[in-house]
Amino acid sequence: MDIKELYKEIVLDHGKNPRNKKKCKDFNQDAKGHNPLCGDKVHVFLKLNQDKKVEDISFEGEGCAISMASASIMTETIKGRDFNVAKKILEHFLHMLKEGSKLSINSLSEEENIRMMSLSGVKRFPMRVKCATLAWHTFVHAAEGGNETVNTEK
Amino acid sequence: MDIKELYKEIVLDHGKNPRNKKKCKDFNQDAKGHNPLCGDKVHVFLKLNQDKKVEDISFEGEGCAISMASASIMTETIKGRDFNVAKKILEHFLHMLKEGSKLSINSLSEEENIRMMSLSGVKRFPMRVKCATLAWHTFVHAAEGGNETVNTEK
Amino acid sequence: MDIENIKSQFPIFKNKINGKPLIYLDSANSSQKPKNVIDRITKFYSKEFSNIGRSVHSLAVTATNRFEETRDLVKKYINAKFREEVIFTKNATEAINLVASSFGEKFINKGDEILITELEHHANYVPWHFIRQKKGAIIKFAECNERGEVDIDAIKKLITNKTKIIAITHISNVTGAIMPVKKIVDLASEKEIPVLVDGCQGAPHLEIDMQKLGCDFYAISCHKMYGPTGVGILFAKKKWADILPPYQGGGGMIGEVKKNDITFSDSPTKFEAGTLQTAEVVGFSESLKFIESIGIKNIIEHEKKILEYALETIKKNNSVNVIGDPKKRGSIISFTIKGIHPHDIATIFDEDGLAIRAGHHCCQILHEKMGIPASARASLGIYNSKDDIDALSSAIKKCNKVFNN
Amino acid sequence: MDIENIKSQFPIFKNKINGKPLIYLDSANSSQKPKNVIDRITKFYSKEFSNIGRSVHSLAVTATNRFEETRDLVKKYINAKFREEVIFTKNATEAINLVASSFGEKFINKGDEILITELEHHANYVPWHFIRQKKGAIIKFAECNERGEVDIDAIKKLITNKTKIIAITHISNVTGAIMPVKKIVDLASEKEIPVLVDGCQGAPHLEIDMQKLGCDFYAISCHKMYGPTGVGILFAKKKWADILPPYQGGGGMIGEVKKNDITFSDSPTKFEAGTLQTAEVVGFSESLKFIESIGIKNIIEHEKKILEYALETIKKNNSVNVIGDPKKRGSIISFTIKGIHPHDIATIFDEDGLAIRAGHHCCQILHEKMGIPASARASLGIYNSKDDIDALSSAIKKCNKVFNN
Ligand SMILES: Cc1ncc(COP(=O)(O)O)c(C=O)c1O
Ligand SMILES: Cc1ncc(COP(=O)(O)O)c(C=O)c1O
Repeated sequence: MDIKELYKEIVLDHGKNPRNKKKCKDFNQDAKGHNPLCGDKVHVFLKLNQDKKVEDISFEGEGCAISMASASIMTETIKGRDFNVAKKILEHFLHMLKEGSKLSINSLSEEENIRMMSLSGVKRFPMRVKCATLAWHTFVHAAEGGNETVNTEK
Repeated sequence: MDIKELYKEIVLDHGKNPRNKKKCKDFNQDAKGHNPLCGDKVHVFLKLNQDKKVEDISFEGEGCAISMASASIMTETIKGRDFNVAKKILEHFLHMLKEGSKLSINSLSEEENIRMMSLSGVKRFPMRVKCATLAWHTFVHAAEGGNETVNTEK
Repeated sequence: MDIENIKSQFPIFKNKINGKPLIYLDSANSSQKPKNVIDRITKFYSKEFSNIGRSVHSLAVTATNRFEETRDLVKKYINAKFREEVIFTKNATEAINLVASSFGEKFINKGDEILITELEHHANYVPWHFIRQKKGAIIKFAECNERGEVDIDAIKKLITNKTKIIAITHISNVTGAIMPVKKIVDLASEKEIPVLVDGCQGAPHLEIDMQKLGCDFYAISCHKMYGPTGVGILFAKKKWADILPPYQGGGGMIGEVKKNDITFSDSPTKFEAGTLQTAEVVGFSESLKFIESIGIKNIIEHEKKILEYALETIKKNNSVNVIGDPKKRGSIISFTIKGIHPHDIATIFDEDGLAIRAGHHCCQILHEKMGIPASARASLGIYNSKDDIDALSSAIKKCNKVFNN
Repeated sequence: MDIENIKSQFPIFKNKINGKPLIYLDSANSSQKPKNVIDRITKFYSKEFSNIGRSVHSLAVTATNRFEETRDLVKKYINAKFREEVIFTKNATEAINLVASSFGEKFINKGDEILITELEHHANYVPWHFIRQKKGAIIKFAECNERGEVDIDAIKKLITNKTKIIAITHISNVTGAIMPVKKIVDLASEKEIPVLVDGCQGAPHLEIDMQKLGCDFYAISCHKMYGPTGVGILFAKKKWADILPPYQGGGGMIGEVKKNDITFSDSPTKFEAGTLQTAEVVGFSESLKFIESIGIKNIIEHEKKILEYALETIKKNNSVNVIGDPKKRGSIISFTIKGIHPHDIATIFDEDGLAIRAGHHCCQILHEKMGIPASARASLGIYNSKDDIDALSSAIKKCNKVFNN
């Protein structure tokens, strides 16, 4: 197995040119996430409407390619979807990272599934799982209105 | 080698019936000694005249047979002698405990030498050396007018 | 149970002491180590060593996993609810110092009372003494009765509105008394007073279930549990682990570090500053496996049998005075022999390869209470057999012989 | 020097990492352990184990002697004047916490100043932060220059009449800068300000002579000196060891224990509460013997050669930015690669069996100053050769490849 399994084209692309990396206008909820062991940081901004639909989502932060790509892919995947659907997607995503299984989430297009699956290589790199999940946990935290910083060492 | 090498008749006798175990009258100097690891304690009382001759010496305390015997033998050996002579005797005594050598201190009678030598078995029992020397160090401390408790852990 | 087989797992017993086979009756001081524990340490250093939690490379990942797996094993073994409740320290002494310092700084003030007992080991008194000095607090000592126990009433009558914590031993390391911890916890929780249990003698010899005991803190000494030196464990209920301030500062336990302020991570990391006792903790996982391979119930049963035989045997000797007569006794018997100082006893025993402990066993308060400066103590481990007790009995007779003719 | 022979004494290098031979460039984090150290621990547990200083039996006597002999070896190795100056702790972090707590409680008051540097590891900042909080003291940070050093003037200009202690690292664990400790001590002693040196990176890589350095405190991390985990050393000048109050309370460190008061023994016992890291300390005696068998001068020379080769080699790669350019550098090189996060570097390196560290290396203040969240760090031990550096160089190229095409 090759290191390229971890750093797939899609991951590198999103790592280098993260989408939605800014403070989105009119966000009404946000949360910070921090991995104290390696210093990765994200700040997720969310515009959630009354029906809990994610009208807009963006992030700021700094970290490794995996964490930036994961945040970027997350924003692209979640924008426009219901919070409940997003949580389901996260579940599948976590399962994939843990089991290395394939993704075929019904609510996602094939392209979206493939994009998410680009991170499946993380399974073989246990120390990097936190990099891949930080943005996601921070998103949930933001949506649920938490105040404290998400800390991966919790 | 037998445990009897340590617990010679003379030692057991002095251990069970320590001589000069009391507070001697008219003492003008005293000092306490303590071995915190095993709890042995002695309190040495001294009547030292202006020429630094030990006119009287006694002790109180509690501890193992070795420490009591050593204190008892010390008082018998030192009483009536000059402090400087006593310090020389102590040097020989320490050397004996360390090297297991024979004692033949000129200033002592043959009987006194033999009595001191009854403690030579301690050499083989390093953990017990402090028991055998506590009273002696405390005596020196008393004679030199020290205030603090002699602590074998120093 | 096949004790010979169990004993054969401990390399130390292959050695001779003064030409005699080793008879080890000093496990309350520190237990011997089975081969699987020793081998685990060797393997860790030879094949897996790296500093944990800090690097991304494979060795570090493996080492971190082995370390954290041990935390999970401990959590399971003591039946803690959360892994955040299991904090590794260097020994039980540090575990108690941590609580005395972190809890004491935050919750104990001038005039407040700390309730301990006359049975306590210095490790469960000196740290509270520091807080007494710093804060102007008061330490109350629940009285020990003639049986060498502290009964629940002795504790009850000292509880006041000022009592901020109760700190008690699980098993006295001198009289062997097993304390009514559950009852004390129930009593204390009526008044919402936290209870710290010094489990040094409890953990190796009893079933340890944090849910059943219900205590707030429990301190464990791994080297008394067939484990390596250099590791202790503090169990701290999540509600305390969450709010207590950190104890030592350094790498690993921080959140964000700025020039004017510092935030900290959560438990257990918050309490584990600097490079940990990695190899020792990993080695300890094998101690738990060793204990579980025999079964703590079987260990208790075996030790009970040997203990009863020992009490019966040595009480037959009129010169022996066994200290205390607790209704429930752990694997410890302290005693004196008429006219012979405990240090002399230990030296004479040693000549026969028999290792016991003599002294005040870090319990000066208790010894003063009993009016003796020191005692001799025989304590059991899983490797002891009735033969060891017979040897003890002969050695006592030898002491009498050496001293009385 | 025959590095292959030296390397062969470290069992870990017989293992494969991801199918590749291990190349270990993470010794500043923790060094690997030679066979004699591992074997000593095994032997201690298998043939000599007992709790020390407490029992009279033969095993305890032997164990105590082995333990105290190690103290003598350390005393000699660091050229301390008195054995009371050598205190065993669980790690260097604890050593610094001990000083911050004992010295701080006694001598630091509201408005007093603690002088540290921007280079300090969290272990030499967080403990002082605790005292800052408790006492209302002030921490001043001597500035780090562009070379990644703190020069003497940066320290000089911060010294005031309120400065109570200066706490500095011997070698920065990020930039590798060797600090002018002797000069700082001379400066400080004019004003009678004690100096604590965090010697974690100094002790394994420099000649350590307490008489020449003249510092008041020196903290050592044994696991970075080819020693076991779970042991650190605090050197404390006798004048301080004598007067500082104890740090942790428990068995062994007491004089007399009464219900209303407690007296303590003298150093080092005063500072060593509870059951110590017996096996680890005894094992460390073999680390010192290992170092002495090679000779610290030879180690320094060898590491210098490799370090220079490494600097030269990796600077050739334009994508690499080496952090700091100190005039005197210890065995450490931290760097970044353009466009690639240090964690990604470490992961890619690991695929080739190359272990380095990525992160802030417990130096957030310094990283913030340099404007980077993290860096990659390669650090040397006696077992490293030019081949390892060539591997490092190829691995850097591989990173560029993975990320840039
Ligand atoms: C400069 C420096 N100080 C302090 C420490 C902490 O040492 P330890 O983890 O052994 O307590 C380290 C190593 O992590 C270090 O490099
Ligand atoms: C009851 C009790 N508490 C505390 C301790 C201290 O444990 P440690 O030395 O592991 O810190 C001991 C053992 O020495 C003990 O028996």
